[in-house]
Amino acid sequence: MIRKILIANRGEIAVRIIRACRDLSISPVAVCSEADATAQHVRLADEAYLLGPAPSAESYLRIDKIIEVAKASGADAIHPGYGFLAENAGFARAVTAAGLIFIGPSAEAMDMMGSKTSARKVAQAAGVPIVPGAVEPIRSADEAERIATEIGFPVMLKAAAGGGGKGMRLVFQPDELLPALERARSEALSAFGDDAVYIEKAVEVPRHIEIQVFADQHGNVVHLGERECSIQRRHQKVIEECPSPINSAELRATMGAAAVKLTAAVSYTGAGTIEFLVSDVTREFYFLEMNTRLQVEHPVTELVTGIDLVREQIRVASGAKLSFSQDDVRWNGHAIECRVYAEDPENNFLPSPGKISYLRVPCGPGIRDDGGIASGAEVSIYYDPMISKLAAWGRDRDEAIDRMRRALDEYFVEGIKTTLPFFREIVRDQEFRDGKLDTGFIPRFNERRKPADESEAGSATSAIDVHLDLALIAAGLARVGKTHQPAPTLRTSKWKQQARSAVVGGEQ
Amino acid sequence: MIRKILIANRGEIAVRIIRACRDLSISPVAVCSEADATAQHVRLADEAYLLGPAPSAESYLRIDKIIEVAKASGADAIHPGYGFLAENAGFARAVTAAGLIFIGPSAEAMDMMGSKTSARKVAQAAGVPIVPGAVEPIRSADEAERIATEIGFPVMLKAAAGGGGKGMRLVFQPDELLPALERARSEALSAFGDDAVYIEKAVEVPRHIEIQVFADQHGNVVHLGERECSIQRRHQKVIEECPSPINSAELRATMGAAAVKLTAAVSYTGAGTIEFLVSDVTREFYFLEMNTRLQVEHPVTELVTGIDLVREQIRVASGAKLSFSQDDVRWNGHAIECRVYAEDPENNFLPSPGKISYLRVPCGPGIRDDGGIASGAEVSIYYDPMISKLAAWGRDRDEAIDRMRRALDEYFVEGIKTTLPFFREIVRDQEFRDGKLDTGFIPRFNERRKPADESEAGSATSAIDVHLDLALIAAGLARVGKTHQPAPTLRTSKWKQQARSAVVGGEQ
Amino acid sequence: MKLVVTDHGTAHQLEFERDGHLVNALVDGRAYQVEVNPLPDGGVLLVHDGQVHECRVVPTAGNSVRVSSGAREFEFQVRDPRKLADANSADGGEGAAQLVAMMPGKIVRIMVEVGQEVNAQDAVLVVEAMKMQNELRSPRSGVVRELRVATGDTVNGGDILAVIE
Amino acid sequence: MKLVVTDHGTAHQLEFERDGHLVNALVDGRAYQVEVNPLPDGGVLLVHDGQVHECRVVPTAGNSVRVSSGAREFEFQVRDPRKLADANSADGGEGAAQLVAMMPGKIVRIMVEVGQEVNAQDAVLVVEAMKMQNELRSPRSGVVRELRVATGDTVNGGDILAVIE
Repeated sequence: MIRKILIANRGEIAVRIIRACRDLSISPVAVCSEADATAQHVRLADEAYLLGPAPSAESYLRIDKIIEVAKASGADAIHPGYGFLAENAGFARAVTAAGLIFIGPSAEAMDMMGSKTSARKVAQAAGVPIVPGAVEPIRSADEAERIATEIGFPVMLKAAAGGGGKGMRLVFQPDELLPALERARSEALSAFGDDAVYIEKAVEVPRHIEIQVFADQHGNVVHLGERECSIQRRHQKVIEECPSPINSAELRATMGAAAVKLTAAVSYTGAGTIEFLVSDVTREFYFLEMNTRLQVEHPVTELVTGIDLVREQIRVASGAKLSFSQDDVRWNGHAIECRVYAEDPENNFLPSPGKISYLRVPCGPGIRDDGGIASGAEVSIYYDPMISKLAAWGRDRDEAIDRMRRALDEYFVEGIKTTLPFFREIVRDQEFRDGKLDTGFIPRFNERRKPADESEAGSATSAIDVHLDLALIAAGLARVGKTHQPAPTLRTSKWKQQARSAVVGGEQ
Repeated sequence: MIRKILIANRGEIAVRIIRACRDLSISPVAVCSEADATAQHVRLADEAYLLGPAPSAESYLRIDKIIEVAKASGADAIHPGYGFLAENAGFARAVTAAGLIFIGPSAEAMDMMGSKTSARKVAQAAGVPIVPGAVEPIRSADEAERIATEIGFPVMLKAAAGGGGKGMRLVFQPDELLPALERARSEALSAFGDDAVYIEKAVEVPRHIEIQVFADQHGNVVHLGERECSIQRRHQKVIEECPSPINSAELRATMGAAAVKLTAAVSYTGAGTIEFLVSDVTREFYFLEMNTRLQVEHPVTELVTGIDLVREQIRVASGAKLSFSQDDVRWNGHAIECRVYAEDPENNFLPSPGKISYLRVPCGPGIRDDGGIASGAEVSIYYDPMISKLAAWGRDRDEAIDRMRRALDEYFVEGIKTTLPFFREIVRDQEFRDGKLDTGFIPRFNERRKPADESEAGSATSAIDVHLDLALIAAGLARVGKTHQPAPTLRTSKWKQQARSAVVGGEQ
Repeated sequence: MKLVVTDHGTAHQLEFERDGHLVNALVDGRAYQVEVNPLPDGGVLLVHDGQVHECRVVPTAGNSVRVSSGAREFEFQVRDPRKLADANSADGGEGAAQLVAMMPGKIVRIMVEVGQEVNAQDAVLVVEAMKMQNELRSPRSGVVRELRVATGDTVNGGDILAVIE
Repeated sequence: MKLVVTDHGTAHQLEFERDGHLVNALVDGRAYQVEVNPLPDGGVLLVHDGQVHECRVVPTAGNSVRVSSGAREFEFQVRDPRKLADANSADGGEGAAQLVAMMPGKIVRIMVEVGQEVNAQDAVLVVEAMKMQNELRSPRSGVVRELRVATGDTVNGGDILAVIE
């Protein structure tokens, strides 16, 4: 019986886990760094404890402090969220050794599946196809050159310990290989504390499709279908969907069966994700890696299957059987998620930390926003720049896109730059609406976008842009506003006259 | 083809309709009173026009002005929302006469079903059971006394023109009849501009269950299942659910068939709701009335069926066929809605208008909030005190209640009193969780509540209420705060010490 | 700092010292060490012994404040015993019972006349706001001494509508 | 009031008179009559010919402002022609190209030395923020005149990191 859970994370995922705790009448305990003393996850928790200064290494990655706090506060279990310590088998071991429940798979399963190289061996043994390449981390520059020549360029360098695009590099030519390797190792070390990098053949025009799996401690293993994650930038997912626009029940069943086989092979428990590369031409799929944790994009699966993955994680960790069987899983409608980042899309997606001076979060039918930040709060330079995940559900993909477009337009984040304008363009893009998704989508989209921008700028000189003119007036008013106090009442007769004259004017 | 819709309403329902317009790439036009110049529905619209001063009779009920604005702005259609002119056949006629599309049923269908007395005749003719009583409005005090004696007390007085509990009175004894009649007429006149009141037998221990119907202009009529609306206060719904906790597929099919028969009998088009009284003992049902418009509580049906009722209304009004057949309608999971009112539950639910100084709207899995107000805005004395509809969906009723409880606790409305604390108690009430709902629920709940309050107050003297003590400290700090500026940084080493000492202290 | 904070008639003795973000407080003799962090969107986060309390304090009338702490709400009167003004404003005159409008609205009916005798709970007048009619009843038995409104008047919350003695 | 508002290099002449909630404006000679209503949660609602524009203006640096109007965003420089200070702050020195940090972060690598010749788009240094490494490239061909940072330094957005001449 779990009565109190310490959440070893921050931001939107900590808030998400707090909500699941509340649903189950479990008391949530937050931890925070000095930069997060008034963060949303602290405000929504029952208890909160400081771990240390802002840098992750001194706070959210401090295994010793986290376990100390968990024991002191009387927590029964620890939920690691994603990122930080979520895929750290040492953490899972330390939690268990302290007599607490780790809400995730066993350290042994994490050891086997957490490292991509070892996971590839498991897949090979289970007969699940993998992308050609080496399964061991690269030990030397010579070895890197040898393997790359063997499997042929282009090749992909990947951090053995991590995901999320960090420590990942696509290399087209031999002379780019060694600099790329150095950069990949440096990023991997900084992100995961481990510079091991491996090499594999880069599949061209691939789709990234992943399967959500779930297993309990009683031997039940099921899959919850796929998520299409092909829209990536810097190897980082930016839009995810469930189902994939391919929407083939047969492919889902085949990939799902392969994912279940792998999951069962390592006696996995809890929520996990098996990532595949799928050829858009042949529909062949290759095992890429397993994420042994809750996935960022889990809401799209929740919206379509109706199953609360975090609630189920907690139930399974407390020893309960899965609350559903494979036959109970139904895919209803379509869901899309946009990851809203504090990045400037007009400036090569440079991080844009700072204070959010005004925030309007969209609501209404089919919309779910998983945020971790309040109006007035600071987006810190120390952590991932994701500020929220905006998800839309519809009866079909078109309706989901319609609703996403509306919600993106309703969303207001002032004070920092965000990727919202970028998403507003994508959901209006014909190729996106047609579901023609592969990992080359964003580069192609950026190509299409450029001429459109120029023609827009050109047309602005001929046609009058009233929006621009009104924005110019607003800027002028704000300048004067420093010395001018607007009248407090909104009910002037002048407004009335103006509105009436607008009506009358329109009639002529 | 509808390109622009004028929304003849305000508040959350105007916002809801604007969102549906956005989804369909239709331009939404708002109208407003002087009190609503910066209201949320104005801010979210493409265009906005002033109708007149704050009182409804001078603004939102001004048929002439609304049609003038619609024509001047180039709107193709008018959506009336609910309340105001939504069930005014004269308005529907005027809209059509102006060459615009009225998004709702024909004036003829409204004439037949809009008046409760005439609707009862239609039901009688169609063989749908009705509650015993007169089908004509009462013409005199003598007549009222004669009919009441005939059918026997208790009797119910109801406004012929309206709904929502206005102009409605339950009368237990003969000597209460005439004063109640006067009050009912006065309220009916004020709310609907029509003082016609009729009388019917009050069915004891009844459930209020309604069926959502939908019809297109091509003769297709379907139902979308029931909504349980038994939890009422002052004859006004406060919590609605889909499905009813009775959750009988057979009862749904029988009531649905009766509702479809009635809908077809008047060549109804668009969205409508057939209200029934259902005996909790015999499961017999009686036709009460038809609401010839979108219902306040439509979100629970949307959450469970996945069908966007407002989008469908617009499609059907533009001549399209229904986008689904009866067989396509599936009921998935369970949804509950709480109507959040600006009323003081500790003070006999007196209206509590005023400025909302701080607003935190809940989000997260399974939560949908349909609001019409922003932080800093004023809840006006001129209109209905509903500030939002909070809905929760779950795989089953228990999960929906768990999520509703969490969302209610997350909701923050400062500056005015709301019914949120009342709902927080209801979702924790055992009788509610057991689904024992009838129109007597609230009075019984209030009875159970009183002794609980007293015992809580009593125990406060023995056990220490840390929450109270901390609130006392907060009040003291606020008093001092007037002369004290808190330090701007949150990263003091003292906080660190404090948090650390809390951790260490807990270990001993 | 010493204050008396009254919660529904129960007076609590509050004493506290503020030192940056740390506050040492005594509530009826119970000691608390509380970390105080102002929130970026208003309100204050109190952390005591690890427990999180998000509090918002809104002044209502006179010395009265409404405090919300998470999902709980409190109504207090805060008095500084050293200040005379605080002590006096605690309650109004108590000789006669006043019928006060609880909210803004319009007087739609008056059931009594000046000089008329009324019993406690007798209906005195009806106020309409937000389309609901609310009957105001006499708080006590007595004689209607004053009627300060007429049918059709618009009133504000807090207005005295009638005096019953 | 007369102002010059520059949008990505294009200067617009803005002239307006405010009369309570009504503003009469000329933008490059185009006349607008605009109703101006401040919003309760910040920002302003402009209604022109019935069309609604919810605008928020945030100062960024110097005379620069960011204006969001619905889902559109603009960056302007606002100058009052009568004020000298405005004219001068429009642009910095233009003799040398400066490499400016676009965001706060940490310098993790420097690829050039003072005195070294670089081509436009050559990598100069790498800044890490939010766990992403970003390579800053030279805006022009020339010689590295100054390097104001060293590996391991923490920088703020707007800091000049290097000067290339």
